[in-house]
Amino acid sequence: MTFFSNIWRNEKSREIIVQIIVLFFLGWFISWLVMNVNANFEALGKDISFEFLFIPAGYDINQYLIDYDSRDSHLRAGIVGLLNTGLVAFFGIILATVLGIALGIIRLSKNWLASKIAYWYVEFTRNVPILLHILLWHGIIINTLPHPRKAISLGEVTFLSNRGFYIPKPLAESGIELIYLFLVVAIIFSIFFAKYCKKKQDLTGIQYPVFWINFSVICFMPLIAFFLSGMPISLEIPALKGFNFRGGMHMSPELAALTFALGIYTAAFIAEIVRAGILAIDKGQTEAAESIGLKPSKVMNLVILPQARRVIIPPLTSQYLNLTKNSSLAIAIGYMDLVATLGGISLNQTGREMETMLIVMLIYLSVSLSISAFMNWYNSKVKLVGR
Amino acid sequence: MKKNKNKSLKPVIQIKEMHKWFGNFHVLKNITLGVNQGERIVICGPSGSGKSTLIRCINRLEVHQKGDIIVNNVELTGDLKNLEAIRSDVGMVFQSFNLFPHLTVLENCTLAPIWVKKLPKKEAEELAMELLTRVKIPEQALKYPGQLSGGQQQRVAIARSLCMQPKIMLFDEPTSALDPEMIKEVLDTMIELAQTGMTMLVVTHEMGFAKKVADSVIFMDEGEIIEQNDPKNFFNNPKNDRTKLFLSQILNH
Amino acid sequence: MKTKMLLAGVTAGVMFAGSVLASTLDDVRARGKLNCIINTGLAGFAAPDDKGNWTGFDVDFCRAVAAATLGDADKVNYTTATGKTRFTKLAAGEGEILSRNTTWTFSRDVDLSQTFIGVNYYDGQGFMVPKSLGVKSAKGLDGASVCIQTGTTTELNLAEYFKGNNIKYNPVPIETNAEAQELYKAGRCDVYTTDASGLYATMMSFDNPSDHMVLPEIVSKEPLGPVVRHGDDQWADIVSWVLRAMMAAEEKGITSKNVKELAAKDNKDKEINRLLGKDPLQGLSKLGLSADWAVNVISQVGNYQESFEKHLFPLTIKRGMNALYRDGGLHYIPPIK
Amino acid sequence: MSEKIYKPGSYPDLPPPPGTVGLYGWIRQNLFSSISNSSLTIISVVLLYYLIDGIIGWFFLNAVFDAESKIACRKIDDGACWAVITRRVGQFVYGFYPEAERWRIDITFLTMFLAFAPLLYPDIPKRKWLLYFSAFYPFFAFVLIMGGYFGLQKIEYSLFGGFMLTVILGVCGIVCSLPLGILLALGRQSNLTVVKTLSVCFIEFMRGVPLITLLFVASSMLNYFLPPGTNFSILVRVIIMFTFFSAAYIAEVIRGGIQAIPKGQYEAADALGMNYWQKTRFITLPQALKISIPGIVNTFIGLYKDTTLVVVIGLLDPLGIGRAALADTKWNGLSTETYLFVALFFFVSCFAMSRYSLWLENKLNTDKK
Repeated sequence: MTFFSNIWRNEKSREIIVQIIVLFFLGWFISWLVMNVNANFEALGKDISFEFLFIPAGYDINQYLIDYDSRDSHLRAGIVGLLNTGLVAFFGIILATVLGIALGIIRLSKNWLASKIAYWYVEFTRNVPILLHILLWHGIIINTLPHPRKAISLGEVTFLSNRGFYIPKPLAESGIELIYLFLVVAIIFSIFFAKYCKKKQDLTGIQYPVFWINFSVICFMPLIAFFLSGMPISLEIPALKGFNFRGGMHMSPELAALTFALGIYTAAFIAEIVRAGILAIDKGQTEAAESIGLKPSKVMNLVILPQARRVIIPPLTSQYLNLTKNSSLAIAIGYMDLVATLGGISLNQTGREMETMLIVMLIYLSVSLSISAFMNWYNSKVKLVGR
Repeated sequence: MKKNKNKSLKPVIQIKEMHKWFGNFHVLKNITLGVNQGERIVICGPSGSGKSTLIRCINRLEVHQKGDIIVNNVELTGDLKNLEAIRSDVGMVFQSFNLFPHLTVLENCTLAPIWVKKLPKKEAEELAMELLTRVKIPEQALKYPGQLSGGQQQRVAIARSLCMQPKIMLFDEPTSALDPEMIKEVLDTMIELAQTGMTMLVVTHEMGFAKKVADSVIFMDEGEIIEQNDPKNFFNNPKNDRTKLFLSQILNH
Repeated sequence: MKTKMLLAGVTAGVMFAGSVLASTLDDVRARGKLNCIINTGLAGFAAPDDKGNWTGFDVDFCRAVAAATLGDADKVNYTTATGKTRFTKLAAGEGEILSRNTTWTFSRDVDLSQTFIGVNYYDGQGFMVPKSLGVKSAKGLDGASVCIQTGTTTELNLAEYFKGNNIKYNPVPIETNAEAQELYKAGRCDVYTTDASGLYATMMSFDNPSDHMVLPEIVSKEPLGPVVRHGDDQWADIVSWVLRAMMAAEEKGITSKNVKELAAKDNKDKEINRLLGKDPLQGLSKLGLSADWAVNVISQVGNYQESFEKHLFPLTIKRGMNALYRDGGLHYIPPIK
Repeated sequence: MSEKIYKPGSYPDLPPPPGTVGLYGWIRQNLFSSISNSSLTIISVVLLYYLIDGIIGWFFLNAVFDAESKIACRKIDDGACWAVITRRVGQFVYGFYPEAERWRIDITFLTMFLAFAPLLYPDIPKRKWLLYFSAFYPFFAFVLIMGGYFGLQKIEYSLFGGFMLTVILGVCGIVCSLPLGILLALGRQSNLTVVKTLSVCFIEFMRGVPLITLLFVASSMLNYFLPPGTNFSILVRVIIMFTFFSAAYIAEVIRGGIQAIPKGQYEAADALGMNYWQKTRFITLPQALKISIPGIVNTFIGLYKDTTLVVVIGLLDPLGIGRAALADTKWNGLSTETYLFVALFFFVSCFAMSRYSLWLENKLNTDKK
């Protein structure tokens, strides 16, 4: 008896006992779940098997980044969906970042009117559910843009219609290698030039407009190569054939609506993050920087932004993550992302709810875990050294 | 001030060959110290010398890794019952007061007596008012800590510890966070407390206080007890060079 | 203090809806209501009117089962489901019947462990196009954008048909009929494909139905019918005989108007007597139904023809395959003996 | 130059230079302080003009507020056809809840504000009495909405819909997730490795997957994990999922609050001899929760907006009601009006809540001094 009471009274052994009890209950709970699943599956005559992944999916997908045909497997359909998720997340993140930073800066502008407009824009967008944004944008695109036969054309090469946006597609011909080569050379040159200038400045104090020089080198070198090698890029121009445009690059209305909705919705949050990040920098920092004679642009670049970045990037990353997760609402307008293919039609055709949802969840989970791992790494890297 | 000569020689704190590390850093080295009931000990030393850590080990806010600490005949180990007993016998006052900002002054004082000592609420409140009167701020009882000055807050913190009716009081630089004009009111409270015969361990740089109250002064440096002496000898003819250097630095500015 | 209140909230939040250990019929009787899973909105089959009452051909069948089991056709709770969620909702016990234009296929019957109790509507997948498109046959749809309602057999039929005819198309998958309609009308797709009944229903909802046409090709067999869970034969029998009773009533000329009168007198046709409870029907007690079950169904809901005319004629759907066998259709009712 | 002796207060107050105060000064400073600023102002004004011009016409001037059907609407004018809303406003608010019983919902929601007031406004008079009411409110609301007791007609879950469903899902979700979130936050801060790992796994899982997949699980798979024969209504299953989902987010918010508490607070409590649960109850939670309230409100706003996702699994929230209305032959094709109306509803309620959260944040900031 005293032995047990001694164990219980000791700090360390009490911790261990509590943990063992927790583990025991956890094990019991999990086995209870497994037993239930077994019993239910037996009653329904179901089993758990991933073989369905390798049988033909049987359905078509309207947008695929890798070759896909209705005779390909469910697995491949899932991969097509995953790539589509990645695509819309990529576009959405670019749009959200650009728009969000612009809005955040306008919110801080000294111009009362512009700042108010940005304020109301942010409030309107972020207080309306993302699903409604998606549906509204989809509705606007398909209801206001014309039928392909009456498509709005920009210079007869780019077309807007309710079937989406068509732009010319660059096609590589022989001789394209020279352009790649020049591009690589330009990039290598820029890196060395930047290093050289940094060294030069450290030694002599002379400053060069490094950014502009490198920018023009990277832009013009491939352009020169393009003409030197006899213009080896041709454009495939979309043309109306039968019911739709064919050829060129195509952005479907669903992809466009999803990109706009996700981008615009997330931009509202990013704007707030950017604003808060800049405001979080103590006013004394600006005053101190100005008092040692730095120009306003240098104050921003050398003092405010490096500090604001530290505040901004972690919440920004979680917004990117939210955007990616929200892209799963694609299912509402028929964009074929991961949830709509593997977790939608495949699930429905095969009746394998357990297996498909497990795969879908694990994929999202691994994406978000790797992003938070990155974020932790970044945080520890930029953490202010303090006592 | 007249020193209390008739102290019993009953030891209340015994520390034997105690060591402590923070990671690889050896903060306390071979500390041996005995404190008798009613004794007042002042601990001083340069910052980072381990003096705070030492007194925090006495109520196990820090866990020592080697050696023994015996408080009130109870050894400090992982045993939770012993720990509870020791903690309700040892009061502590912190540099940054650590009052609970969401509770009133009175609630700060009655929280632990009610929940740890299981006193009836009425009794606890009476006791608290009595002690608040003793530290001369009974009229602030219903205010929140945020509404008080630093000196007042520290006096509340002392009253809060006393409400547990401790046998030993630990003070961890109680005046370092205060504006100069408030230091006196806190020191006065502590001197009054000393007159009641409370066993006290005080980490402080207030040498005036040490001269006036202390039975013995300990000088620590780099985790070791360098010198222990009665205040007269400690200030007038310190034996160790490091003590001399330290005293010359803090007394001659 | 606060935590305590919140805990109280949790207790209130945990609400059990009873268990289904008893037989389905006992469950329904104990509850006093039938739970029926229907479409989220398909004109003619299931759609709420402005007052919030669900009406339609599929809804009528739910009402008929409620009339037979509970004696009151209004004692139905409707649960809506999309094409994707309907089977899981049925399996999860959210309804006793799935009455949502569901195609009877092998794998659904066998692999998904459900019981199809009969066919109440013979259908087939067709294509609707605007007349202005100038297409006369599904073979001329090369390169078209096709709106498909997902969660059905439709996308498989379509892929198979177009693949077989070597036609390229651009699928636009849609969750519900309402959305598909929107997209088709907005010109997002050139073609809308689903069961022909759905196409007619959709077409009739347009401002100018005559501007659109259903192409002659029917690319699949879609026998639609109510579904129940595997494992309760008594319940499956009840549901399937309610359906047959409605059709038998049409065959025998029993309508909601004359059913009371026929039930009161002794008819020459003994089958009418048995159906309406005048003469004993062997084994009826095994089903757990009262003798006047069919009277309740017919008087409160009507026979098959009445339901069809009320809900589907306005959509210009003809009886066609859905006529009784004697009228050249496919509905052939086993004898009520 | 005669020497002037300066006496404090003898110098007169002069008016400020012209053009720096008053309306004119304000306009000059805030709209036309520089060339770039002025051009920004002009661009904004032009943008606003076109926006407002187009919107007002479509929304109000050319809009039709009541008509038999969409066709009837179009015969009257070519703006928005709000008749789809006005004709079905009852459905949008109450779903299919029987018309004769709708007063029960009205009372429940009106008293809800009374129940929440003492929690949301700490300075409210008679707070203590109101708190008793808040504690009692869940039972009150449950009985009133569901019926079946005290002679109230029993109402089935499947009749719930519209904004009422949104509010029920949101409020139940947040109320149930708070205690769970608190436990998870404490678990994540715990010294016990097992407890900590479990909490972290749960939180990261819930935050890592899209809500829509959790709703699929609720609608199609939750029953597989329960003993055969257990049958929850879909509403309860969805609330369970919402609870888990927002508990993970709330746990992170509260963890932030816990981490903001200075270490000295725990040391003081330790020195007074308090044990873990006493520290948690008297020191950690009161302080952490107070700091976290704005974050919790923001989580609630997110959850509230996310309730629209239930339309994907076939529940009839306002969006679902709207889509059902669009399926009606009479109203087919009025999606913009329907969606905008629902969007407006969400905007108004979420904006109000975010203003509250902002007010609270400012109040807490001033409290801290």
